[in-house]
Amino acid sequence: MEFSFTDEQTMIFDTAEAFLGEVAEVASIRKSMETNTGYDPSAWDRLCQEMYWQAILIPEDNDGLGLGAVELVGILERMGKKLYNGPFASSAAVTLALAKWGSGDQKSTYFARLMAGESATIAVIDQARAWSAEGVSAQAVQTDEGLRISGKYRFVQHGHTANLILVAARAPGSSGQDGVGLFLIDADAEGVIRKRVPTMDQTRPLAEVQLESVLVQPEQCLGCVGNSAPALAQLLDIQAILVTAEQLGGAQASLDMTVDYLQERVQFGRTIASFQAVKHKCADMMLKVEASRSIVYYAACVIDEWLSDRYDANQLAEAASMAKAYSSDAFFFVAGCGIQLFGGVGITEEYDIQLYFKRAKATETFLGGGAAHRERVAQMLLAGEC
Amino acid sequence: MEFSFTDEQTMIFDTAEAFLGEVAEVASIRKSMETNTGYDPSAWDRLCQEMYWQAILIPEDNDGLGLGAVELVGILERMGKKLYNGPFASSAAVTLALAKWGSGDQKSTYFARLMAGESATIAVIDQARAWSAEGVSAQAVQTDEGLRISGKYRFVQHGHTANLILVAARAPGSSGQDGVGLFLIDADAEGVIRKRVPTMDQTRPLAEVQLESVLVQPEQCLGCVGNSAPALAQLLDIQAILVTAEQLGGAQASLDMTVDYLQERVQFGRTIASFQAVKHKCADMMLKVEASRSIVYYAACVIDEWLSDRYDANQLAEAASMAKAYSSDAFFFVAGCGIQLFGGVGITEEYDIQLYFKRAKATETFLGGGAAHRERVAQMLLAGEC
Amino acid sequence: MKLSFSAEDEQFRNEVAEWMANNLCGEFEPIRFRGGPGDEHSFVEERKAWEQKLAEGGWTAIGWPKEFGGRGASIEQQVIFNEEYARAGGPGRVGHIGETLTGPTLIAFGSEAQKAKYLPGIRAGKELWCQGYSEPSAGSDLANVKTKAHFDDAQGKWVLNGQKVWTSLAHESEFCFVIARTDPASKGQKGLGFFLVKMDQPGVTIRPIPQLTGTSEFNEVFFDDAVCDADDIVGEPGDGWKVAMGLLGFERGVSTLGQQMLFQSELDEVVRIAKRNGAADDPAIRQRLADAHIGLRIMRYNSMRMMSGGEDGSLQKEAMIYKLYWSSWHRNLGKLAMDVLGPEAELLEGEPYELNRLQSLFLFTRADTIYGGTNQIQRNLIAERALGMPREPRGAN
Amino acid sequence: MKLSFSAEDEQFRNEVAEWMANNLCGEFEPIRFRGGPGDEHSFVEERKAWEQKLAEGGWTAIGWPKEFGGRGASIEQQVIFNEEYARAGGPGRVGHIGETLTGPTLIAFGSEAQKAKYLPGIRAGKELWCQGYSEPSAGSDLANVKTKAHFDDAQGKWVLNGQKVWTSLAHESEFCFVIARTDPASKGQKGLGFFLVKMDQPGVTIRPIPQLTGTSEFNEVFFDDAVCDADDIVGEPGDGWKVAMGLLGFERGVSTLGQQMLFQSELDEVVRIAKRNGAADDPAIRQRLADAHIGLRIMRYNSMRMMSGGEDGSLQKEAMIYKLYWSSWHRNLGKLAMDVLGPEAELLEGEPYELNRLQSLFLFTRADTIYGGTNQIQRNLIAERALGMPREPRGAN
Repeated sequence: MEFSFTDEQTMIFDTAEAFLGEVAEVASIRKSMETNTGYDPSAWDRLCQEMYWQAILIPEDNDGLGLGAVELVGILERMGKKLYNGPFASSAAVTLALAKWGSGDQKSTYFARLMAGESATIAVIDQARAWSAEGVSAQAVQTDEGLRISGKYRFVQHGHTANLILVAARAPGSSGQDGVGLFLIDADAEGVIRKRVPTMDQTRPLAEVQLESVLVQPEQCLGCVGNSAPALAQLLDIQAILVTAEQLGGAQASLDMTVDYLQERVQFGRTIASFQAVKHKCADMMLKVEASRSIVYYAACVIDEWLSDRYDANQLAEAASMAKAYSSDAFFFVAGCGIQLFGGVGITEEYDIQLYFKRAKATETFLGGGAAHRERVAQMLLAGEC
Repeated sequence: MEFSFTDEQTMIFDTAEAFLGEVAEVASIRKSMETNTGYDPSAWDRLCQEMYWQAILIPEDNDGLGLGAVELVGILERMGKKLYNGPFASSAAVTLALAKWGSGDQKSTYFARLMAGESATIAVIDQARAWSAEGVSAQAVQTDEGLRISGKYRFVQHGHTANLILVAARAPGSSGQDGVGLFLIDADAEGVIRKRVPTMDQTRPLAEVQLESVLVQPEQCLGCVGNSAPALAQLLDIQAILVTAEQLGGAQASLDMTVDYLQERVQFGRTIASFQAVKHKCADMMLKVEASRSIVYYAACVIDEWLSDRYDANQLAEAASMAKAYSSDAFFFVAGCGIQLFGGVGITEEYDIQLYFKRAKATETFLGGGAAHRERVAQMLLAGEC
Repeated sequence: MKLSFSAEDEQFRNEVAEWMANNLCGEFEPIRFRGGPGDEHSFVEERKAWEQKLAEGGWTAIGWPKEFGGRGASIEQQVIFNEEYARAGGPGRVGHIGETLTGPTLIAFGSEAQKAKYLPGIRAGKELWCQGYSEPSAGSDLANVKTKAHFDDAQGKWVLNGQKVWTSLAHESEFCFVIARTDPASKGQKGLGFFLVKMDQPGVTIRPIPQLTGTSEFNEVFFDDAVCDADDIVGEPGDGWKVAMGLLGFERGVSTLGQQMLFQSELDEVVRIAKRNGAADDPAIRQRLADAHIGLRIMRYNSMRMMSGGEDGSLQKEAMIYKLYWSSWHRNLGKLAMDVLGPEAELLEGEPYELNRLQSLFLFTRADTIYGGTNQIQRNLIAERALGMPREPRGAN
Repeated sequence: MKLSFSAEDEQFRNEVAEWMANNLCGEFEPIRFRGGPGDEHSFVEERKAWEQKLAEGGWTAIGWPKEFGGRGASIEQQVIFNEEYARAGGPGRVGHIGETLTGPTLIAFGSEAQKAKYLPGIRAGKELWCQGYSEPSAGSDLANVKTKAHFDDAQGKWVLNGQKVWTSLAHESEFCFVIARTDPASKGQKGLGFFLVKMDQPGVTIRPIPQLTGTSEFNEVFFDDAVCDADDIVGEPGDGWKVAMGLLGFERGVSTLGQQMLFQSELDEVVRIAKRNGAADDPAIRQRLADAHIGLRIMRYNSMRMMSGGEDGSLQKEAMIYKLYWSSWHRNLGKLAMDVLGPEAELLEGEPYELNRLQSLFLFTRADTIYGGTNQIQRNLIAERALGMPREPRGAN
């Protein structure tokens, strides 16, 4: 047991901070969020070519970097700080899914594509309020040529630009935990229609993805078709933990920029930072940021344990729900306080704190908010599962 | 529509403040709470003889004062300020029940006894978590001599000293809303066994009351035997509103004594009151006290409207649940903040703020806490009933 | 203290309801329920026309004394008017600043000439007003006014220079009341004047402030040698702070009821959606819906107490909590609306940044706890004025 | 950063578990799970005996260097020890002040003679310590020390006069460390000394403070010409603040884990009762149970970060939030416990004021956010030291 970073990790994070400072300054984020892609493809290319971050979780055997979830989460935290808007988190989630459940062939095929700079994402639900197997409505119908998937997916991160989409679909007539499969779809396959949808948080592009009888071959099935509800739950948990890392970074940045502003801004002949009520609010913000940090890095460690089969799905679920519940609320609280402490300028388009606030709102709802995840923890707690 | 006090009301409240200042100073409350009765009977006698407050709600036709619920609530607020521990609120609730549902004979009989200084209380539940018709477990069995009531009641305010106990009991085999009756029992009737139980809040004596085949005659039945579940609900709502008046007073007193202490106590060379974070906490406390005042006096007005049949049970229920939910939480918040701002001495037995804190806790749970009453409001809201 | 209305008042209620039913229809149908906070930029022209329609019916400024064109309506009648106006879906009033702020201020502090010059236009719903209080370097420190006014003998006019900020409806308004420093050597609350300034003149420039909502309810207003007549100062030079504070007192009056009616319609919409999309089955959401309902009812009785209280305009305790209370309540409603919508809350109505009503509510309510005195300033005021705690010291600056 | 333990550490875990199983039984059976916060007055004699039993097994002061009788246990091993101690139901430690505060302080700042004189008694579980920090007129203003110490040449001893307050376990302790003013002309953090004072002497009077719980965990301690030897001052006269602050740093170390284990057992009880009495069916209670669980897990990882961090004793961010975090969490647990009990929470175990464990938790946790630096002081410290915001000015006094 060890709860501090290795020197290597610290070095990776310093590098990340420097690189993101170059390619993801707020001005360029603001510019790219108004483009069709919703992010800057050239920054993404540099990320893949110069940093090779897309290979962090890919084993060395597959020519990846063979690093772990702690490194991944540390980088995501720094992306969150910058509101980085490229398809990194969603690609990483797909990478983790492949690492856990991919066949040898799938790993070599898809890892190669990802390492070459292709991006990936996950598409699960259309109408449901909750992200879960129950919410899967797309259907995978067996035909002579193979399975054909039809259905609509919403809330798909970077779904309009991703090269690879990991989708959930169910056997006709099935419901609940039954009949669910996970499939790796090429975005340019026939029958894939997707469009970006306008979102309140402009830094987090979402898309609608429509599959119209898209053909999939057996080698595109991840794990066992029809039996993948547990895997889907774990996949969503993984994805949630990655979101919490970005939330942590966003919360930290919100706190930092707020304190900086308060130290400068003078009212009543004093810096605002000198008002005790303001100081105490900032102390509460910091408490939440640090507590969020503790649970997010714990969850990162759990991913590592889970990847090597030392922790089970329950432990992953508990970690994910704890981290998502706490970090969602913490980020929203911190960014909300940030706007308040900025005062009038906080609600102007010109200042950045409102972008963090919207990010907090968007990531809170995505994959379930605090109340939903606390209820899930309560169920485990009362069942003696945690 | 009018939302300020009349000159007469203001005069009554000033008199109340003065009288309670005489008979209910904290030292005498502390002394009486350690006696067997849990309150000072001589103060109660003076209250009945000099103030005649027990007659506030008794119509002038019955030789009462013929005043309304606003006067009652104003006095209860001031009692709450002093943590007054006599059987006033419970007696007033029984008085209201008689005024609403009592027959002419019942009114003349029982009003006369109450005006003579007898005290009364209400006994409803034993084990249930919620105060409601569903929770009534005592049974009223028809025999040749009349109904005989058996059962145990807990959480009975002043049950060990009250002369008159208004009890709920149900027909054998009935459940839920069915079969419930309300009965006026003499405390010295055969088969009535009662004892005071030790409580966390020492200023609010509670008792267990055991009825062992207590005989009741038809003239002791309030309203329609077997059909009194709606009346019971209204009775509990009335009682709840009276509790909120005491909560309001307790919250106001907690705020006042806290601010006084903060203005005196010096730390770091400044009065604690000069620290902005402390000021802001006090501002939040005051906001809750004033908001509580608004809803409590609204609820008082609703009692008046209900008494004269202009408002129905739904409107009473909404008012009671709104007031109880808000005032319970407000008092607990204010008294809790009070302890915190007093600092170390706040948790000593010597200082009074802890007594208010315990009162807040006790009254919060009594007749249902904030969450339960909010759920009730939600049901009405979603059903379009409010 | 009682809840029921007199028969006379109930008669008045019928009168209002009937007029609304007969007039808020036809060409005005589209503006029903529109133009509330965060929706202020909608249907401005139609709402201006509606303002005049109201005036024709005698329904503007009903609380003003009859001599100034009002009805001298009682508090009860004003409550009733607001209730019925809202019930009928009356749109957000574009004339509210003139009616509830400028008017009462002039009636209390203005000269006879000023009353004659400005009240009829307000009363007729033809002249809209905006307010020039906040300044960029002042923020919560309202008295830190840098805008200057000097009397130019040559022109015989006051000349104003400076900048105001957070001025809503600036581009729709005929006039602005401006607080400006008449004594250049003064500081803080001393040496200020309260001016009535025509917006349509070369010296006034309006720049909308793009907000997080993608809209621009607020503006910056620049005064570069803007002028007003010699007698367009309310009170004497140096009285500005007193007048301005009196005006803030009026802000907490009957006008709060109109606001609450809009809040009620927002809450109703949240409840409706919660019932439709299943959010109402979630016990945590139910708690918060109930909390919102209770909170709004309390706001109403806070207002009732405020209005029934002392007539000297002094701030009672219930008035001192009013801003902090409603802004916090409204902000919470915005968040609740989003949680009721769930993931859908993230999806906009359209490109490039078209918010639905609840999204707009959510984002815009973040301004509620800031403008008109931040929650922090409100808590200072409560602690210092209502609780008598020590004042926050000013810095050396 | 990783969660799994090494094989060697797992071996150590077995060793602890086995020793506990073999020793926390028989005469010690009644004290299992007892003596936590709010229960500190229970079984004191038995817990003193247990302390010596622990010492015999080599399980006191395991984190101290071997040269002082410790095991020089690694952080991992200390974590494991605390986990297994709690799992086995190890009672609240009466020796914790000596072990976690006095010991590390003497090891860091004490003379060789002091180490030789005091460490063995602590290590052996035979000499208990209490702390003399707070004073009645100081409260949160820790440096406002009025207790005086002067060196009496005739006796060759330090002579102390003054009063301390909020001293727990004073009547059970052999020694007290006392911060007192050695330079009568000094103020604030300057001119203080850190003294090691024997409690059993004529100059020391202990007066228990009756609390809202009906018990008296805290005491007032009066020093009237109390004495200690010439070499019972840690560091030099004037070093007292530095030593005291160092000691407060040690407070945030491994000892936090033992505390968390007690918290876990309290939470377990709340969950158990909620399941039994149906409170767990209430969705609002479920939310709060989950919140408590998450909060406690976070506390654990906060501690892990704190312990894994810099070894220079400097306070990292996670250490600065620790007190505010745990005290708030614990206070919330107390309230949750009451809400889980429902109306039953009001009924005591017996006359005159016998609280059950959860009632005691509820009332006693109101002290948690006050002693050892109120939540307000903690927020000051966080804002000023961790966030670099301006310091709160002292008054003129």
